[in-house]
Amino acid sequence: MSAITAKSALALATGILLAATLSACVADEGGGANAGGNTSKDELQCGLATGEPATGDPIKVGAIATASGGVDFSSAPKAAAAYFDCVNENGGINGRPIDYSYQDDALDPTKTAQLAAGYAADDSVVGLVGDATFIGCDVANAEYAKADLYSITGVGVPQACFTSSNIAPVNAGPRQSAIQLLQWLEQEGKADAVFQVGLNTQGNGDWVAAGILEYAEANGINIVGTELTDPTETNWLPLIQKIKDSGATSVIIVDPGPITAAILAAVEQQDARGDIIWTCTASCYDAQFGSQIGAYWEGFVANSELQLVDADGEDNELWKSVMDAYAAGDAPRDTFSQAGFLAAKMFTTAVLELDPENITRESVSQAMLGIKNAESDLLCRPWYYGEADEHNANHSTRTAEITDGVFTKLTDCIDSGDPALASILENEQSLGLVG
Amino acid sequence: MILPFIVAGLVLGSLFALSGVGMLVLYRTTGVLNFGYGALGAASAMLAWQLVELRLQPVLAYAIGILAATALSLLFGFLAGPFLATVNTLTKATATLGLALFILGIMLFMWDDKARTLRLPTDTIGFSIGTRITVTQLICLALATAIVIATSIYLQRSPTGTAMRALASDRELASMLGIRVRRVELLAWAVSGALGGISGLLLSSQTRLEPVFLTFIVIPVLAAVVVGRFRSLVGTLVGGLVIGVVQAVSSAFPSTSPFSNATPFVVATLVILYLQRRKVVTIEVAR
Amino acid sequence: MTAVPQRSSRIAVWRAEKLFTVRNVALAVALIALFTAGPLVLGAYWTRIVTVSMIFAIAAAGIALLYGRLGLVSLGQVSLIGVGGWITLRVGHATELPFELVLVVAAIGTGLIGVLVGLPALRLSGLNLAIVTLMLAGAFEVVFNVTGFPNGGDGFLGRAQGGVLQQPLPRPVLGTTDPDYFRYVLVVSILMFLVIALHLSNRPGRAWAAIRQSEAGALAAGIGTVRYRLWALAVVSATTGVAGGLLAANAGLLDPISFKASQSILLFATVLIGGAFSLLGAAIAGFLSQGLPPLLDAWGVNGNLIFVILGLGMIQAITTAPQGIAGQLKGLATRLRNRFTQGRSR
Amino acid sequence: MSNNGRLVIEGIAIERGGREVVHGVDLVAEPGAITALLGPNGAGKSSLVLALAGTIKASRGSVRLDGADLVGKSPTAIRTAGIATVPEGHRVLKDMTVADNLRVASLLVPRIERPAAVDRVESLFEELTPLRGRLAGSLSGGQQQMLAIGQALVSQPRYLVVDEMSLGLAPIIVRRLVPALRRIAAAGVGVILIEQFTQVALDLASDAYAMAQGRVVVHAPAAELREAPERLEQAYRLA
Repeated sequence: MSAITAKSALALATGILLAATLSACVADEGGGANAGGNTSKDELQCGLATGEPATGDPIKVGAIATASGGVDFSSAPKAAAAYFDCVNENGGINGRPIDYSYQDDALDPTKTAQLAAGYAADDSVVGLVGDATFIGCDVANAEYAKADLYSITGVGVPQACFTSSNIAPVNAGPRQSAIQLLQWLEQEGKADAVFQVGLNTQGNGDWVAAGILEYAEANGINIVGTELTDPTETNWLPLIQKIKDSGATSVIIVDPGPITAAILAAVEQQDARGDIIWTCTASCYDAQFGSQIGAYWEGFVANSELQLVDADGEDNELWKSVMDAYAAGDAPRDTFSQAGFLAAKMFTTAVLELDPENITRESVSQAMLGIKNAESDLLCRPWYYGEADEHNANHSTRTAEITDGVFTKLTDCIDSGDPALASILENEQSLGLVG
Repeated sequence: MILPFIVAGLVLGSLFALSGVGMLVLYRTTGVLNFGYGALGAASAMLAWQLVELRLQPVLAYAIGILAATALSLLFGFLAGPFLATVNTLTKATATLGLALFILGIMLFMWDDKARTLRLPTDTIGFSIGTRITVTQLICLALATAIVIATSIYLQRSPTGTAMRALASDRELASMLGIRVRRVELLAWAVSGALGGISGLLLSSQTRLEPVFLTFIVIPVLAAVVVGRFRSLVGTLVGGLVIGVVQAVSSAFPSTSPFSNATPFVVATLVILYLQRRKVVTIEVAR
Repeated sequence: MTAVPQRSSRIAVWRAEKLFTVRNVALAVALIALFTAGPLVLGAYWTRIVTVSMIFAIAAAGIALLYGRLGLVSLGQVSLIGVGGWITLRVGHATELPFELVLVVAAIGTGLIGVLVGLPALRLSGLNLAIVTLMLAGAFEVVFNVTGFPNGGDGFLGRAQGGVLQQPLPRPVLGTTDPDYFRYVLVVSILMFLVIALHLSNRPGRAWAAIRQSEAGALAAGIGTVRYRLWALAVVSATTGVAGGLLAANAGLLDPISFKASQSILLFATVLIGGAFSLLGAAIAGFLSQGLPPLLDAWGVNGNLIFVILGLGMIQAITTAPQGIAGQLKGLATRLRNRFTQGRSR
Repeated sequence: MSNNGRLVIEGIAIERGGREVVHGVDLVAEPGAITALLGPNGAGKSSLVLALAGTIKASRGSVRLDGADLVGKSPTAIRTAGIATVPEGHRVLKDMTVADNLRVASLLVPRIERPAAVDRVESLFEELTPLRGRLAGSLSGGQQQMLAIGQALVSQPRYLVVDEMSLGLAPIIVRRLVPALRRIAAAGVGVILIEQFTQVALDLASDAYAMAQGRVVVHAPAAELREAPERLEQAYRLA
């Protein structure tokens, strides 16, 4: 009865296992697509681009992001923070640095409301930039509206983020992203029988699904199936079976990246890809996604709500270089990071117009609301804020496909055909926010 | 077409059973029902994934993952064992909730929630018999069955296994008979940790590689142990397989599909209530 | 339970002759101060956090009652908060009843469900009950995900879907603003604590203590163990249902994500750490579960480390400090008082 | 100081539940002889047995065998040193088979000697041989007692401590056990027989001790007490 023999037996077994499978080599993945910039730290054109650190009285800016609790959307505020750091190294807001930090709501709407109330009550917070919340835009907006506080949100996910008076997201949102995939399928003549997959979450998955159905109905597209699953689902067989049975020719997946990856893995395991065109919304558009899902998914299509990460262009280059210089090496280089960066950049531009001695919540709010016609090569169409009860300025997106494990451009901008956007489009024209 | 569901259910069920056997060996030997068991498996899977990402030889990474789970389990047994020996089973189990939270916190701190999949080289090799079966699935089924059988034989035949059974039967008497209680217990912690590590790796490839999810997979695993009435290895194997198959098959029909994930909970609750039907009171004996 | 010393069910606070002790007067003064000045001192952010902490303290008091007084481990209490919240939202949207009445309905409804669930579970004790409640927490997680929470829509589930905006439930008339709602929750929490304290200091409390001491002894003394356990479960479920109602009205909406089985385990851990043998412990537990994470945030500590802290704290509480933080505070108070009186007598 | 292989207990005191229940007991057992330890219920006999086995720790005093003090040693170490204890209530590993029960007990013996050790026990208690495959919990009380004594003997002890051997067993079974104990002692093993009822023990023993209220109240040759049983009654009453 000696533990030592048992332990050595274990070691021996491990050793045998090792030796037996040592022939399985490390797969050569080519290192994924690392979206690196080409500008050195000293030459970054952030804010005033003076090269002098700002030393004045700090300007407090906050954000709320869902960073823990099951999903991590913190790439947006991380990018915003990187850009603000760069601005502070380059003269700040006419000499005043931006004191930026974000809070994690842990995917709990109660906590979102708490954090929003905290920002609303803290008069020194002049504005919110680069938020990324998976929940709770409605409860947060109620607090902001009372306190005249505005947010240039990086990433909004649920419907409420796009129907709020004080929240204006830079991203297009899952509904636009999904509808535009459908439009792309339509253009390509592949929208004969479409199956949509999403999350069964209130004000989010059901809202997107309804959008697809509305667009499909308006344009005579046959949606052969809608499957909304539990966020904790792990058994994808029923889904795959339903997709097979439905005779779908294309599939639109509207799930967070990790869940999409799990679905794709299950499809691969069943070898059920077939001739179906598989697509997903911008939530899986990440530089590493291609290498995550593997070679089986060559030709997989994703929507990108902003410019592709490896594209050229002034702002895209600045974003990549700022990330290289000021963000952690493992901070994601994805659409949402671009959105956070752009939110920070547009905020900086607007606030730089203000008298540095008179930067208050009131003046900043006015400056933010006044943003219109903001052009960027990251966007398809100019972005704007404007006083309104709904904000969805970004409604034109791009499509990419995986080639050699990396997302490459498939189409340039497609304007959204979501019927629910009518009032937004009308506002754009009547208020002169674009064009 | 129900066959793919049955196959998937068998695979998942066999993994529940494999985990369950690890929990059972520990419970029978030490009286500790380890709620932190899922967290051990999760730690093993996450660590292995990280090492593979760092371009380590995958097999070595898996081995290190399993060893890490073994070491963690052993460490907890070493540190907490003397205390646990003095309290009743409920307090023992409650203490392991602390272990679960601790490991989970460390994992969440180290790994955020990015798109991750633990790809085993065997995932893409497969064949079709009405439905596609991958080599990984075969390995899961074969390994689970083999380990259950091997553990049964080990407990039945080997001196240490006999000592473990003696401890499970009557701890005080076993110690009077000269069994080195502490050493046997630590061995049980190690064996259980290793089984947890193996099943964590396989579970993460068959379900999802996510610390919280893998940590709380201990709940359906517990259900398998309950079906085994906290004593029978074969019962646990059967329990795991039945739970896995019922869950998968019920997911095939639209009317039951949304609730299929509740299968383990329902099965376990029914079994516990059935087993307790005649007892009004269970008197806990401090071991 | 060998690890936990037995304590009598006496709660001195609620005996008429002892009502005006120094301690109680101090407690009353502290609560009145919290009521009047709390929101001002705390500021908007912390007012909301403390509001939610008080709500969870009610649920924590239920867990503490079951664990500390009856030796029962229930790992599904957060699910019961969800049940209370569901009923509140459903009834609140469907009727024009004042919120207080809705809370009563939620209390009764949750109490009933708690008893229904508990009825078979009462035959169990120890480990089996812990497992069954954990399984039920898992099952409730699935059910909540399937049904969602009512948000002003139609049908039995009361759930608006597909691009229709969800309607938040209005707050009670007496607590529309955050500071007012803070006071509202404070009063309701005190009421719930009183309900539990009154039970403890009267016949049920004595019966529970007897049952915990010895099941057989209690039976021999003519105490209907099943009846009294059922009563404990009803009280705990009803108060937890009220907590759910308060949580629902706090933001007006609830999300299934807040009621995972893991949350129940976390709350149980905080009760062990706070102290399962006193209401002070429950109050501390409420703060640990809801106030500690933002506090860590404020100190710049990663929010995920809360699991590590609670895990270690729980192990520590089980092994060396069964009375939890509350017990340690009380010990400290006693030592200080002894030192003080000794110093004076010298 | 070797004491010629005697087991010498000196001044053993034991606390249980914060209360001292044994207050300094002295006892000497000879190899190859049977020593009786008598006393009424609650005299502290069983506590002494558990302390001898190492499952509870004596608060003071010593237990010496060949000069080594065994107080505070683990049960395994005590067993290895040659003292095997049979706890009261014919306790066996109920959900294991008879064969497994003996096998567990033999684990302390070097691997090659195990089968022989088990064979010796089976030749002493031949009734057990056909029951090898049965679960120990399904045996009769007498069979369980044989198995329990057998488990102790498998480890080839120098001293065998049997607590309440005859309690709860039919006289016919006790009569079966008596010669077995004699044979064990004749083989050179020192036996300490703890009994509440005196008849059997005094018949078997050469030397006898009686305990009451945690103390030794009588120490005399067994034959003397056999002649004058009233001495025990008196001693108990005085204590």
